[in-house]
Amino acid sequence: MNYSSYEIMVVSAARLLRNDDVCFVGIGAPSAACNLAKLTNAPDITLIYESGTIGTAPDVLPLSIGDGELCSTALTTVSGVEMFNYWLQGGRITVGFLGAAQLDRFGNINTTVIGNYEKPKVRLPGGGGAPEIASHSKQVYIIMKQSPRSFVNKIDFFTSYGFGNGFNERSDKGIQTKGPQLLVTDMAIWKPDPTTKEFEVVALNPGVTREAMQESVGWPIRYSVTLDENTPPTKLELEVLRDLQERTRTAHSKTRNSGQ
Amino acid sequence: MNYSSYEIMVVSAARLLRNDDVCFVGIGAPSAACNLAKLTNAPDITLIYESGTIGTAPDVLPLSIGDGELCSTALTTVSGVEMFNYWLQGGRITVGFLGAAQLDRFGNINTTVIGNYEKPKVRLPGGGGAPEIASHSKQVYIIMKQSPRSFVNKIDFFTSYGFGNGFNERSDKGIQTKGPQLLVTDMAIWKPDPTTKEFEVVALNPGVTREAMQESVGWPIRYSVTLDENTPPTKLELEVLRDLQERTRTAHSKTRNSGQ
Amino acid sequence: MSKFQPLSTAIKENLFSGSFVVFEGFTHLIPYAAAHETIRSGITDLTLARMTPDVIYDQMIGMGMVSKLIFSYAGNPGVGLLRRLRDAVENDWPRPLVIEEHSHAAIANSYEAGASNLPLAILRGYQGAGLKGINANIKSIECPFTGEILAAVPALRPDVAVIHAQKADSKGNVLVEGIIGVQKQAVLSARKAIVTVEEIVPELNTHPNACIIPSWAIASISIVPGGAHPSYTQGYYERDNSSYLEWDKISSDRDAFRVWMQKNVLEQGPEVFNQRVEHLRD
Amino acid sequence: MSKFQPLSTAIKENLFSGSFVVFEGFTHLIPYAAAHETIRSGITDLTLARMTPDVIYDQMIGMGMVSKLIFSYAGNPGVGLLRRLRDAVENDWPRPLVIEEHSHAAIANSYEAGASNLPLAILRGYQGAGLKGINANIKSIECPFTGEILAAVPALRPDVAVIHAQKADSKGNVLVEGIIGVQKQAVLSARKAIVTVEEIVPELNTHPNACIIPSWAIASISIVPGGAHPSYTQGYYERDNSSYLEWDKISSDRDAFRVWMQKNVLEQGPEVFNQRVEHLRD
Repeated sequence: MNYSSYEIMVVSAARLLRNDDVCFVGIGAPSAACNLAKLTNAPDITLIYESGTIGTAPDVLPLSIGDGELCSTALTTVSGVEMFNYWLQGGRITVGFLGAAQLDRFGNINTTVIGNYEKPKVRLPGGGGAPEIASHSKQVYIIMKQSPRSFVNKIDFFTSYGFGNGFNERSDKGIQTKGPQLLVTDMAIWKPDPTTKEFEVVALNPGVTREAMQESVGWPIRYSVTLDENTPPTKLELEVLRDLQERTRTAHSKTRNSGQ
Repeated sequence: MNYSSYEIMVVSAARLLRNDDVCFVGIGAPSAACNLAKLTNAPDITLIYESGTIGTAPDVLPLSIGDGELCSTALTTVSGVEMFNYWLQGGRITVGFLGAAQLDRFGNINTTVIGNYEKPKVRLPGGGGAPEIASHSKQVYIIMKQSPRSFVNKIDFFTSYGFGNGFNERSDKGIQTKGPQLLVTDMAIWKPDPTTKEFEVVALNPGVTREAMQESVGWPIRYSVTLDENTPPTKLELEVLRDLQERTRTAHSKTRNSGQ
Repeated sequence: MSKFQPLSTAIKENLFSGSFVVFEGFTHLIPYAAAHETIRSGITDLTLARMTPDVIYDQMIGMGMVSKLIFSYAGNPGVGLLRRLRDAVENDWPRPLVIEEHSHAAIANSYEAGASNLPLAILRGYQGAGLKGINANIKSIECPFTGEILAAVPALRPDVAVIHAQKADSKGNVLVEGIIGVQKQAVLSARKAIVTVEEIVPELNTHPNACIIPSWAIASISIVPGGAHPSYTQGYYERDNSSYLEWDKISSDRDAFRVWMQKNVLEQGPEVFNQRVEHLRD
Repeated sequence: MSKFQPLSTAIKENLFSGSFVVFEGFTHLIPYAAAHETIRSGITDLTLARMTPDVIYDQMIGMGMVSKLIFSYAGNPGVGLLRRLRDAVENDWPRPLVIEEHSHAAIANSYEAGASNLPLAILRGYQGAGLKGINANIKSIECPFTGEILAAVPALRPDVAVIHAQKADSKGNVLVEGIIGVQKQAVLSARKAIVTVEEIVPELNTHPNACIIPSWAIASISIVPGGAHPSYTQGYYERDNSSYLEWDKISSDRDAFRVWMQKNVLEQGPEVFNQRVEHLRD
């Protein structure tokens, strides 16, 4: 079956989730991956959205972090204070998902500004929950498309800390969680080198060349000595994902014709 | 109508409560006074028990601070953390009620130990919510029977702070609330002198002599220059109070014949 | 106590130029009607705070009413960036905007500290993060038991908190349910609270541990059905996603923005919200 | 995951001599059955904490199982003093008891700090109060914004938290409702949580913002109808006040205490609680 680079990205992330994971889910690809996992390989996975909804099982993908669907399918919905204190800082999250406007090779993330903080070229939304998702989740998974604008040699602002300059800098700062352990893109799967903490490619998606990879990344890419080819999405995975997306489109198109 | 010294104590306290008061209520006489007020002169008064029940209107007096009746008649019931942080420390309580094992002339309270802390003669229950009720309620009202054992010249332990050694000691400590503003006993009504902060008698209950007063109090009593006689309970006040207590007796006697 | 007031009265009597105001709501129950009434009131130089400044703050910033913004995530929820906010930060249009930026965890805790009448909140936050370096209001304390250095942020104590909720009972006690965000904390952190509700009911009749704000902690309540549109009110109407998508276009152009605000906000009143949600009711 | 276990297994697999354990509940939902099972298990040298140590802690202290108690109010609720605790503190009988004493506000915040994985809690507490002078675990911090000195207390991080709740669903998610005290905080502050419930239901079917503890935050659940007797379980049975009054007499004499414990605790099992509440059911 044919599949898009977005589909293999979502499927690859979903496969790595487990029944006993407690995921702090962001909107977009992380949400698609987590809900796909719930519908396939990890039916008992716990999904938490930072709007306070714990144990959600939305029938369609949410448009925002706080859709009503998330609350009505949740086990319980708690206040923002409780969410960040008891559940995130409390160390209950096994996997926190993050995206980025800019990402560097050590998993440091910028979603704050392009350019100078005081006089930015582009003012981005800011960190939101991310600075503490990055430090309190037991592991961080990053899902994002590769591009030279976003996979950069040096990020403009440290919104969320990954491994800093690598090696033991993270643990030396007293951060006790593992940090970014997985980077899933539209082209490859990356994991940090155990020593240097630099992301290296552990699997290339079928048909992706090293040349194409380097064109989309702003630093010299390292490849694992055990480099693999990523397994394409199965028919079942694709069907479930496409069903989910179709249901989502249908549901959300209902509210598209208002006139304010 | 005849009345007991307990009844005039409860009635006197109830009279001083107002519709816009938000009371942090303790079990026993404070609970009787607050609920009497709600049934007579202050129907819109807000009663809060430290078990987390906000806006209660129990039909019978609770046996404990956390009776089911308090919850089922409450506007809402919150966690212990929220109760102490948002509602008490948050400055939302207008009147906090306190009782004491020992009380001194400056409204300092001991409910911790009789004797030495390390090797006490009597180990009392301790402060519970009282240390912060004393400092965070806008005013503190104390209701208790006079006796030489409890109205002492020097308390054995400062469980809850009133005015310390008097004068401006309280405000000098940075405590911004008014502290003990009223002491209602089975014999008299006391208020702090505006300057020295020593409790002085502002009204004697009918029939109470200065001699009897002094026998029940361990320090030389001061009387207000405008000393009054307290107004006896009205027929209505007594009827409502006795009804409430009768309802309470009936309700609680139901659960008295269990065999564990 | 006249808790129940027309929205215009509630805003006029409580919000003033120079006020520190928070309009809270986390994607759900955004107090649009109250924000629009504030825009119509003509006040200016507001300091605003919110975890998730979204379209209403974009609108107020674009209208030049805001001098300072305290926030943690400024986005059009599910859509993208806030273009009026960008224009203010990047180009000082229509006026410069001072920003004080935090993380969600810090702002949530700042409200909690305010509600608890504490001067500060502490959290294990901002570890390795850049905000620590550029926000002077992110300081630290040392734990006297473990020696650990923790982040400290000042409590938020706004003059006024504004929220939208499902309903009030006849005495003015308010029920908020579903995604409750930091609304209770925001209300209790503020000197005064203004609440808009979908309806008044005789009794709230809900769960003993539901999120209820007692009447005596609220300054003013206004009945504004649909008052959260185009966000949603759980149990009443759905989110109007098309409006969020449209906002991305409207807000991308200064003139289009002003024309739209004139027609849809300045020349309207709170009563229009009921019509706007008609097709979105469950 | 075998969350559902007989109570004896739950206690045996999770509580050990020397453990730091909290049995929480604020007058409501006191985990009597679990405490009695703990007494039967024969473990000792426990450190216990609780806002309101009541009859169950009096019983454990009288049985000599407790080496240290952290608390804020030690009383027989609505009745008076705890006589076994008094005997331990005043006369070292049956063994000396180390006490660490706080206020309610401090203990509540200590649990919250534990649940939030912070090393300390801060509060404006103990102002002018004597506990500050005798408890080395009451320290202070200076607010870096205002200079105010605030009280600081260490987080509570027990090995095990034990609570009683109304019900669990078939997956092991637990609903606590009514007077909820600090149960959620206690559970989340602990490394492991043991819960006894009145019943298992297919679905909890409750309010979106009810106090629910997810299955994955709980180590073990046991079905013990009546397990809170003689305290009460809202919606199931009333408080058995006579038992509290009787306890005042039983506990006033060392021999009477031991005889009563032998007969009513050591020679019984969790199944006896269902009979004890029969006449108290709504």
